[in-house]
Amino acid sequence: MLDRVDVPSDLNAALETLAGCRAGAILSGGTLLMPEINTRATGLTTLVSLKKLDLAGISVSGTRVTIGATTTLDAFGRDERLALLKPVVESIASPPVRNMASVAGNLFAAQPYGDLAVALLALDAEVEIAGPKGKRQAPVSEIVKKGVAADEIVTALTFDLPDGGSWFYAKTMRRNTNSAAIVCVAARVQVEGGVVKSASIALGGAGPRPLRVPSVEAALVGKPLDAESVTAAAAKFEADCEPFTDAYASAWYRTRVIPVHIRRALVGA
Amino acid sequence: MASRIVTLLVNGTPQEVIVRPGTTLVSVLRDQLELTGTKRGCADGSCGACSVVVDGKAVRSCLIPAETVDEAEVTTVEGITPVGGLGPLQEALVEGFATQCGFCNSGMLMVATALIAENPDPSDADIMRAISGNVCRCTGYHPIIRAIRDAAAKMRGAQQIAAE
Amino acid sequence: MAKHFGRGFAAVNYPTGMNLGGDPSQALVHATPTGVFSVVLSSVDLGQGIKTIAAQCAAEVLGLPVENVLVDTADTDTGPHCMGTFASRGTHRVGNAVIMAAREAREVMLEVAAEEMEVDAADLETDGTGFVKLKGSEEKKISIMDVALAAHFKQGRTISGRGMFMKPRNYPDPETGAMDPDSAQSHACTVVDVSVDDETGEVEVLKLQSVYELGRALNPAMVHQQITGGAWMGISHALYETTEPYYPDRSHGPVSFSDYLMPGPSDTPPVTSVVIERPVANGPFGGKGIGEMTANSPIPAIANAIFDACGARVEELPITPERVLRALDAARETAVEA
Amino acid sequence: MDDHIPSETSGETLDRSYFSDENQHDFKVVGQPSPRLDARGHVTGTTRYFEDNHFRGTLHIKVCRSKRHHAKLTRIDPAPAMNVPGVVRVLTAKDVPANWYTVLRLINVGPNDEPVLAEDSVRYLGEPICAVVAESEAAAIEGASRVQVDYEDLPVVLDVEEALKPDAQIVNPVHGKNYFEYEGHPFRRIRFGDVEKGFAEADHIFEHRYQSRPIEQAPVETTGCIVKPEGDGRLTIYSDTQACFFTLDNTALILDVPTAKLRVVGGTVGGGFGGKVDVMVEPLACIAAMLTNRPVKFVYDRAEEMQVSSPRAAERIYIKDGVMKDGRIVARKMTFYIDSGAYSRHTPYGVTKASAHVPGPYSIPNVWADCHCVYTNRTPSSAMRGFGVTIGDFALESQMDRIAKTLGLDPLIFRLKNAYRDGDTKAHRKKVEGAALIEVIQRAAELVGHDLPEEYRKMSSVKREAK
Repeated sequence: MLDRVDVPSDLNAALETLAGCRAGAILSGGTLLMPEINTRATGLTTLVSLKKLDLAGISVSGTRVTIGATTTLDAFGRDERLALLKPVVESIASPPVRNMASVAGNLFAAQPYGDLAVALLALDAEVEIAGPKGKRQAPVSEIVKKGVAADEIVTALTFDLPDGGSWFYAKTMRRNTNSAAIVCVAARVQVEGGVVKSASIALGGAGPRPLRVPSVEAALVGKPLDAESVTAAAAKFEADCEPFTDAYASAWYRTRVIPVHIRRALVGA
Repeated sequence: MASRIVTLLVNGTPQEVIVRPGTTLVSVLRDQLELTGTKRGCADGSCGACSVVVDGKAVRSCLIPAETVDEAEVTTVEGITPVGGLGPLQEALVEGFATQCGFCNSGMLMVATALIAENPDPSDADIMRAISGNVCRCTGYHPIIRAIRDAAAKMRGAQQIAAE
Repeated sequence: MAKHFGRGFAAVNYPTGMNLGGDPSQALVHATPTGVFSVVLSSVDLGQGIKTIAAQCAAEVLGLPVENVLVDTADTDTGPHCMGTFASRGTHRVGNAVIMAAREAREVMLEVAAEEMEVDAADLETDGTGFVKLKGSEEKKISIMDVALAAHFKQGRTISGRGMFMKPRNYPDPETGAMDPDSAQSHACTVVDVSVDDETGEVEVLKLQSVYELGRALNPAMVHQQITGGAWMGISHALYETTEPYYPDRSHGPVSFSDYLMPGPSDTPPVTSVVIERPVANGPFGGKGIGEMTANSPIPAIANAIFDACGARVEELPITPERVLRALDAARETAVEA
Repeated sequence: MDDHIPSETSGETLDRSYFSDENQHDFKVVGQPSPRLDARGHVTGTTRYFEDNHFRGTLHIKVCRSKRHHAKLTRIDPAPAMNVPGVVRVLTAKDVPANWYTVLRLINVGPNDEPVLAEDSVRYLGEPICAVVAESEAAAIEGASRVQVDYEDLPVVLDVEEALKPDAQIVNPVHGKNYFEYEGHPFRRIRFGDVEKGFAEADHIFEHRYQSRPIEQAPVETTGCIVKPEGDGRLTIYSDTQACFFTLDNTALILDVPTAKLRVVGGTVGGGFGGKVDVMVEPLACIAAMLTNRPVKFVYDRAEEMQVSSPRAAERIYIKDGVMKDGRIVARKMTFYIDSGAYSRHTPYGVTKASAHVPGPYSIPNVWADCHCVYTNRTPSSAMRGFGVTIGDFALESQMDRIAKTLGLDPLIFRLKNAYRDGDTKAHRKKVEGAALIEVIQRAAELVGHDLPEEYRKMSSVKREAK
């Protein structure tokens, strides 16, 4: 049971509270943690809200984007400079939840949720983390795999904004809106001289965490970005994926449609 | 266990409440302020019945520890009901036979209020997106969508008249 | 990839009430001193609208505008017994009980009015706007408020009535199943158009059109509420819902509206409905039940439309994309073998 | 998504041209779209649902539930829960005056086959074992998680046909077999005509299997109640039950108190769909209120509503039809396996309702149905909208479509050929009155522009054409 909810206005104070408490957790948007607290015995006694830490905000310098950890998905989706990524945000949950949920929180959503994390993985985003020993940076691939230490706080995310022609995103859902993913595909694919020069493809719904599909990426490089070569490359997804069963779909079904959705995401029908 | 005083501006009225750690906003509204128009249908944010408007944004009041919204401005269904009558959204739900059991209505209304405040001329698609997280088990949604659109049109008309 | 389009049909019937355990409901009606009528019940409104139907039935019998009728439900200290809200019984059972109670109250009301007007009660009628009047005359009338005041303070009578509906319990014959379990049957035919994506198994319901026969539509707007909401639930049952996705295995059971799948506001098509009426003699003004059945015919109509679209026969609910794909695979195998 | 414009394309029509000699009227209020009496309350948030009653000092109940599908309980230790600050009391089976019950005993359907709180065994995942009563919801949740329960697993029965095999593990010892017995028969029977003779005569036989899964009623308001002890020794139960007296009477039996001690206040419910006809929360809340003399609230959380409250039963249905070349169905045999879960609740009743629906709205001279109510180690099923019929209709109308498609018959004509009409005898021997299947099909054909030959447009439910 909770015996303390702190709303510090200073990052160091937040880190201190977190380090000093027996069973503490960070509360950002609350859309992942509060359902647990409301319905289960979590063992948590302290919540440290990031709300007043001034970690929200978006800055863009050239193509380099820095987003504060507590920026809401709603604020992300409204930023005209990030319009290219608006479909990612709008594919997540519903407006009232996006008004609360934070960008950093999405990195910790269990699959098949966490579509923004999938997109950030395709963008090779970097995560800025503050801890008792100071600040560090880590690639988003590491964070979605290992998380952060209990006494650390994610403070920001940075990534390079792709150009429109090289960015692909498609989330397949059981409902048109407000649904977790069957398969979520986010990709940055650069084409030069009629062939793929580089490909960075991330999937949601394809494993226990957002993952990249290096076998597919490798098979695509040097090939034209057309239905035939994408179909051939997508067929190699199994080497990199661990499709799972949940209430939405079975592993069998996800395995069956992952290559279809990779193809549809990259070259349409 | 340290209780705290939280100050809120609820439907225009300043309120001070003493909350135990982790008390959610829905609990403050319903159990302490006895504003029971806001409903509890889950405690995980997935039903939408507890939606209220906090500082201009529709949110789930069941997912908000009261300490984190100290000094916020909160609007509930009680706050959109004019004295002695109905607001345009409420009227449209009644006239359009868009209410059955009624349990989702408050949440729907608050989400729709926030939508129209921001987008006075929402398309059906905009409305469907806005209420996509609010479960209605009775109506099949279409009468609600229609009612929100009708209300928005009426509100635009009223604004135009006011402007003229 | 191809999208396939198809149309499916289904026609169904559905019982009103279920009296295999006895199925009674009661109502009490009384006038206040100023001629407002209170209908007292212990029936439950789940959103289907029994309060409104009870008021309409009472108002019709008493000859009053519906605004002059109050419905008080449900408190077991004050409300007479009602079996409950289930089995499409509310309108039929409670409606009948309210009509019976209102008739008894009406009789007293006309007697009181007759005494006030110094005419024979048999020559009086109500005009539906709140007056008791002499048949064939426009001038000779008395307001129901004045009738109630006279009853309360002058004549010393209670304008009240008791109503009851009970279809006695029926016991099925254990050998043959011979029984009389219900009071009437409502009917429906639903036509659904779908598209099926043959690579993903995804089904979209494009159009849903239904015709219902329910005796008498006591409140047509509320009938259409049931049809629209039921169509949505039918689509939901057909394509989305279960608490045990891997039944009979119990794993992966959903625990919230995030993982318990139902269509959202943008997942179902417009619903077109036509209602026809064949009043039933034992029903309130001929009405039968419609509450439950509206979710039924959409389900097989969707299954049949999917088959029509792509040759996939799915025999299991819900018809998930996976089941469509597996049925498509099976259909292809059968075609190859043939 | 942007293509959907519901308001433009949806339409609602009342068509009095069918049965016009029966349906004319001069009602003033009936037949009018009167505004709903409850609408203004709903949209202003002033409608009072049970949970809107607020009493100072209310205690909260959370239940410690079985983590196993089927097990012996070798130890239940509530002591650790009592150590949680705010926990007032832990109720066990010993606190329930008449622990074994079944809701339909009010209409003489028995035996009592379910405990309010588990005694020596649990028979489904989520079965209630103890009820923790606490000053706050959080303390009740914490307390329920701390109750120590030791299990000794027993074999699990989850498939309805496996359950009926002779050597199957018994799910519910009260029944001593994995099915509900109907007056000496292992299933509810319908026997009409000679179905085997019909099959022998038929030109075609169609035999198929259909399967559904459990479905949650999912009202937005979950099941719950608040019980308030009154000064006169009575208890007021604010409840969202679908049946006030049914809840009152069942609760009184479980509490072993005179019915005069209880008062149920309800009548305004945030959706039911059949999910609020079992009596699941009131007895425990009453016991807690009596033992503490405090108001007590017991409301299911969404997960309980989804996984512990009774769903619509899963059904497995086999249909065998004998059909003539011209499309007349001459024999229909249906076998239902309806999954009751570990206890009866309303399912034995639903099974009989299913049997009465056989063979659908068609006149078939030879009909046979065996309708099994089967016990398995899962959440007990109970009523839900269309109870006993909804899934049967899925099977029946899928079957009708298959026959039509296979024989190359128009799907509506095939149904019209077999449609029941006034004066026909149903399989359960009831004379058909007020039939209108033909007319809804005819009107639907018109609605969607599906051409029917004149002889089918002229058909009538009221009488058969002269041959």
